[in-house]
Amino acid sequence: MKRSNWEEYQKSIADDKYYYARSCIRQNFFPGSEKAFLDIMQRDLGKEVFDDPLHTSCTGIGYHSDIVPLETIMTVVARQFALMNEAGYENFISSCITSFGIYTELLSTWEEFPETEERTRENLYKATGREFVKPKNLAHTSDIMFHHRHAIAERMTRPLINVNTGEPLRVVEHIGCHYAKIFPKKGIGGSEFPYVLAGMIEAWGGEVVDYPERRHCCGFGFRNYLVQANRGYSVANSQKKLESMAPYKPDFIVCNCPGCAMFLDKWQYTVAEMEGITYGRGGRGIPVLTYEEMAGLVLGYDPWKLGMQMHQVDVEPLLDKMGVEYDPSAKYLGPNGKYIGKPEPAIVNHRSQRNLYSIKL
Amino acid sequence: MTEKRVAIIGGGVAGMQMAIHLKERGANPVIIEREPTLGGKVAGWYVLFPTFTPAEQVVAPLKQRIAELGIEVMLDTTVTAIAPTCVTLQHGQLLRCDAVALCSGSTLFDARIKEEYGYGIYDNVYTSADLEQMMREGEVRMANGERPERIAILHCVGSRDEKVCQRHCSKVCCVTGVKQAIELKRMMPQAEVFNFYMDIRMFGPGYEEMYREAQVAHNVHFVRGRISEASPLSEGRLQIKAEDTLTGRPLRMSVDMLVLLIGMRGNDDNLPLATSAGITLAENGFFHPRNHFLDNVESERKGIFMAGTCSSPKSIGETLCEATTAAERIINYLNRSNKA
Amino acid sequence: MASNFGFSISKPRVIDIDRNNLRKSNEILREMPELQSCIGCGSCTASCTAGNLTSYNFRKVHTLVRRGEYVGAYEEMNKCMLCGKCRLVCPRGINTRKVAMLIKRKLGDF
Amino acid sequence: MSFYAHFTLPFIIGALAMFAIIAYRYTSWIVQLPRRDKALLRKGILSFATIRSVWEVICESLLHVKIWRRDPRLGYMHMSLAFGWFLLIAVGSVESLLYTGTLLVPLQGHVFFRYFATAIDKHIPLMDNIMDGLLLFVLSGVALAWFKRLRSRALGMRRTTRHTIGDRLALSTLWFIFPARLVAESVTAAIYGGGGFLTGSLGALLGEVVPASVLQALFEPVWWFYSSVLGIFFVAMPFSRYMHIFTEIPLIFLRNYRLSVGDKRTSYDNFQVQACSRCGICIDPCQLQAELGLNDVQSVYFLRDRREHQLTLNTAATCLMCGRCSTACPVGIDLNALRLNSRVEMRNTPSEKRFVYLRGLDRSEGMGKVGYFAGCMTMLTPRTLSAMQSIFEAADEQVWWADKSGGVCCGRPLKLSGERDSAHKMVAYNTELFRKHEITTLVTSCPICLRTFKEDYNLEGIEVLHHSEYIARLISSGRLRLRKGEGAFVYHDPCELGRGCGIYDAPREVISALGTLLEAKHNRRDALCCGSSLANLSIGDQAQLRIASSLTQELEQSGADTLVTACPLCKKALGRSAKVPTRDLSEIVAENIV
Repeated sequence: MKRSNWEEYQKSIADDKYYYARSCIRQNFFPGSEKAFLDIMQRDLGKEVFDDPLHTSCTGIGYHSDIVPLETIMTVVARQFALMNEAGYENFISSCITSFGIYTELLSTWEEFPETEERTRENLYKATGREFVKPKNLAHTSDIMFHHRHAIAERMTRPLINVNTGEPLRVVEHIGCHYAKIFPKKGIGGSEFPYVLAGMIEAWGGEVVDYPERRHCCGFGFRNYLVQANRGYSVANSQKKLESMAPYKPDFIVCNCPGCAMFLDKWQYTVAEMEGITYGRGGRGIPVLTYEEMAGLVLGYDPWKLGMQMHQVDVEPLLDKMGVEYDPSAKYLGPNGKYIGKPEPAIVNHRSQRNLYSIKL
Repeated sequence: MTEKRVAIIGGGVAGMQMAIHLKERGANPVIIEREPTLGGKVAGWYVLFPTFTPAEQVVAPLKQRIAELGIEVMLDTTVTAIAPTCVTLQHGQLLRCDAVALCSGSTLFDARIKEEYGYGIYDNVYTSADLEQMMREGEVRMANGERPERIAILHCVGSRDEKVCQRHCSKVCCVTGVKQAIELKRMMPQAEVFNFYMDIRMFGPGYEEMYREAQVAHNVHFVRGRISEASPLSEGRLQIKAEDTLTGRPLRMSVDMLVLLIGMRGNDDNLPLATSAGITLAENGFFHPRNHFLDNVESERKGIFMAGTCSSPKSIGETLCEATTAAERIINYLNRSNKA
Repeated sequence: MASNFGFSISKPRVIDIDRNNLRKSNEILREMPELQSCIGCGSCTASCTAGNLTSYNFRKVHTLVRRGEYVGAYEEMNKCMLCGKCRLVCPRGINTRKVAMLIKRKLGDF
Repeated sequence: MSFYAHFTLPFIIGALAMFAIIAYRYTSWIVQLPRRDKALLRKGILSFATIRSVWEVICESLLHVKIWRRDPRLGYMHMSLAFGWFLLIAVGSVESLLYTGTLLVPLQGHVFFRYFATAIDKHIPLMDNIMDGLLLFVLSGVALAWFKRLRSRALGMRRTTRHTIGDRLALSTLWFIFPARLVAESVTAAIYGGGGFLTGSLGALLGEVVPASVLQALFEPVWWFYSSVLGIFFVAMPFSRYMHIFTEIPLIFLRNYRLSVGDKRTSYDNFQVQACSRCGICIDPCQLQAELGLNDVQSVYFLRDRREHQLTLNTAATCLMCGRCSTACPVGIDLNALRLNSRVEMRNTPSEKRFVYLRGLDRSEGMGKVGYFAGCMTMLTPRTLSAMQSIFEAADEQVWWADKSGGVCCGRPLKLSGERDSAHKMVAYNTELFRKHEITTLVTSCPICLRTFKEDYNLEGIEVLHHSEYIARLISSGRLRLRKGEGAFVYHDPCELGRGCGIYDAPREVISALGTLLEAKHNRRDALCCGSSLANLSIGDQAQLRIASSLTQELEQSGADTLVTACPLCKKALGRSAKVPTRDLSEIVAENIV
């Protein structure tokens, strides 16, 4: 494939001094990832990232579920910007694709319809007495990681290479719809040839696997998964992606978006339970990593410190391939040494296996 | 009459046909061609619908006649401005004349703009023009040199598509798609050919019959629905998605080769030429005639004529016919201005 | 499988040409190549006696069968009364009654 | 005296084998008859039907009157072989009685009498001449048969049937039987004298030309040859088309006892199938042969394939079931019914789950004791529908419209395609609908519906009429007055209406009340099919068009200014290629109501 198209989609990314906005989902499901981001940026790369305890959810999930009205979310977002201003930052970075989409959408809305920005200012002032200045630079945290990928590569101790074969690991990436499908120009590589994760994978020695449903939605869909009866549709989308990637035998999936990482991981357990199908090797699922976990691993972080025991698809096969040393007995122990609980595994090795979806390759 | 000079812009089949007629009627035509050879788009084609006549059988006799009549031809020459009595060439040279004929043809749509089809990105995505070239070279092969077993042909790439500013129908792609499907089946009877179409527009004599032949005699599958995207599979194969609108269901399949039937668009220099001549362009970027009925080969300005696909997508037969008509009109015009 | 999740996974509606077994479809087309000349005008369905009384859509059923989607096609075709009106109106001159009988034969009868 | 010689063995064995096989077959077929048919058989056997059957056997099995009517030359050929041979046997017994004075002459004694007569010193020249005359009669038939093989057209037939190997054996031996007899008897006469005008004269000639020693040496072999040819023929016969020689006889009886071919195969079908003489008369009237050149689907081939258990779906399906072959068949085999039950056997499937959507459906409108069932196809000829409406209004008839806004098919198309069980669903549905609305008369514009209403529905108490009959009745009862004009109409008999239901006169009466009635070259029982028959399950559109075009041409040759028919399918078919207007009978009636 002649792949240089991503180069048409570039954006400016600030080098340092970031105001950090967290993700609701990640704080609950992958808290290690956000911690890893801060550690990598601050400790490994020496960047200044401000993790403000005052900031809140962007309310994007509520917004996309028709619970939070547009005016409300605009006010909430304006407050985040005001907090950033008050903290003395101008580069706003978001740890969540939904939030990134929201921030991008609202900034564009304000640009197209200045009167809405004015109203938001009034609302914010009435509600909190704060005023705001729009960020000078808005980026997703993966953009930052992409931006510094070569710096990370320099400090890399465990490249994305199978230590047994010396071959690059085969990695499937999923950028999340709201990263570039709403505003393709705001995502590196656009929506058709996303490069933000691919760039990291390539920089760190892995091989990006292109597969037919690469651009398909993970099925998150907000209302679709929030209503239990509709979840079958949500799972069906993940399943479609998994079926499509399975023939390429990826070593792991790396996700950009909190929801995608959660679903591609957890729906594998659901599908295994409901249909007795898994998509990885040896009756196991395909490990799903966040890009911070991927970065943490290549930089030699302890997988349990990265929170990888929270995954429903076991990551050990991947760790073994990468030659990561880990303590199996410490997997489900917290920093205080206490048992933290254990997710059901996405394994169907006690069940009969249906043949994998095999297309004519 | 002999000193009456007609500048013909473009040496495709329209320009050549017109030049021959003008010369035979006593005028002195000069063909100004941007490319290093005469023949235009047709010279790159393999065979022509609906009779599967080799394109060479149309181009070669015209070229031969041009040579026999000693018609003046300026190759590698670009026109930058026109007026009824004068044509400006690339380096500002002026060419005096008594009438100007636009036979500048059209531009094939750049399939790369429809990025989702992967032209220029995936190996086995070709345009209809690429396929003609492959057929001229004698065989249709995938990038890895193997014979394709399943080929999808997508109609309306760069036609009837607001998203790429091509509202108009390019008219001849449908029949080209059917023709190419038949050629592919003749070359490779075991291959499966799927044509994805929005409407099938078989406007000319024998076209509908050809469409039916493709369906019945060659088992070409016609699926009504536009391909939404092409994605890569291993070994250069592609997965395509469309809606089979006749069943109301999404459809997906893998193919070895995807052929894009690219449409025609107005040349980029139509606008500067029109501006220099003081004439207007049609909304779709083609030249438009003074009116579509009685003066359909004349521009809004006296002394500037047009023929062929510079004024709208056309078949080769129609183009030749227009060139003849325009020549006739030019002769009348020259005679009148002579008397005046 | 055992677990009750309170929902079931939606099955894809997509016609997957790679996954579908086209053997019967190819047999049908070999026996009646004229079926490929269908231009989807819908005259058959519009005139259909059974279609007037039910949601039976002859055009759609045979199109799906040609794409290798056989599920339910036999049952649908069995709604046909073979009255032959569709044959009389088909602008492509397809022997639609034979199509109905052929599909029934290939997909179920014998 | 002894009537035994070694050479008679082939004959005796052959004859015994043949009679045993035939007896076994007929007995088992009779035994396997369904109970209903057996009852008919018991009832019929002591009735007048038996006498009528005897007469029919004489006319058809011996004299071949029907074939005579069709073509005297072909008739003579069949008669000379059948009746001539019969007389040879009958008169032969008289001959042996007169010569020996006893009736106790065994079979071979009659057949080879001239051989055994050499031991009797007695001559009855009259008898010899009669026997020679009969031999000549049969030989003339054989000669014609030979001639027919060479040039069938000369015998009024364009094509003859193709033969299987078994047939060839029987056919070849049959050809040799009588010439062999002539040679044997002539050689005998040459040596021992005697013989009539034929064998005697030939014998005398042989005596002069051929040396006596040679004749002596030939004497035994020629009789061996004659006997062997007969023996082979007898053994081959039950396995060849010549089985029809005997089978036609029980068929005539059973038919007269009113046994019939149903939509299920029974052992009676065997009599029908085996009675086919493969004369091939059915080939000529077949339009699939004449227009399309199809030459392996006609009834004679269908019966052959069915008899040989090699019937394919294609052969069974490729037929318009127009009935022209049945009309022509000299043996009166019920060809359409046989083909239909073959189709049922091949295509019928249980239909419990089908057509559940019919339950509770009623889209009829209007009130009245007269029900009008337009039929599916009539929906595509709405002029017929509106014409019928005007006719009903003019006659002041209260009408219940069964299917004005789309009804349920009559079921005949399904039946014709072999889906009997599904057809029954339609039959049950429509019957219930008619009963529910308590109609007493049912008028239909579609002969296909008409036929199934008459044949497959139990509509006791409801009179079923085609609209042509209904209109004719309105005219004769004075309820409908028509203006007689200058129009010249040629009427095309739809197959299902004419040959199917026997309605030929009603439409003609109606036309005569309107204008001039013209006839096509083929009309009434002989009328051509329009090619659109729903019984055709396989031939394509262009083929149908060819059949229709040739019919249209024939109709137009009558010089009419309008083609008239009384079937929506025929109208559509003719209209495709007609140069003059094609109208349904009802249309021209409605236009001329006073």
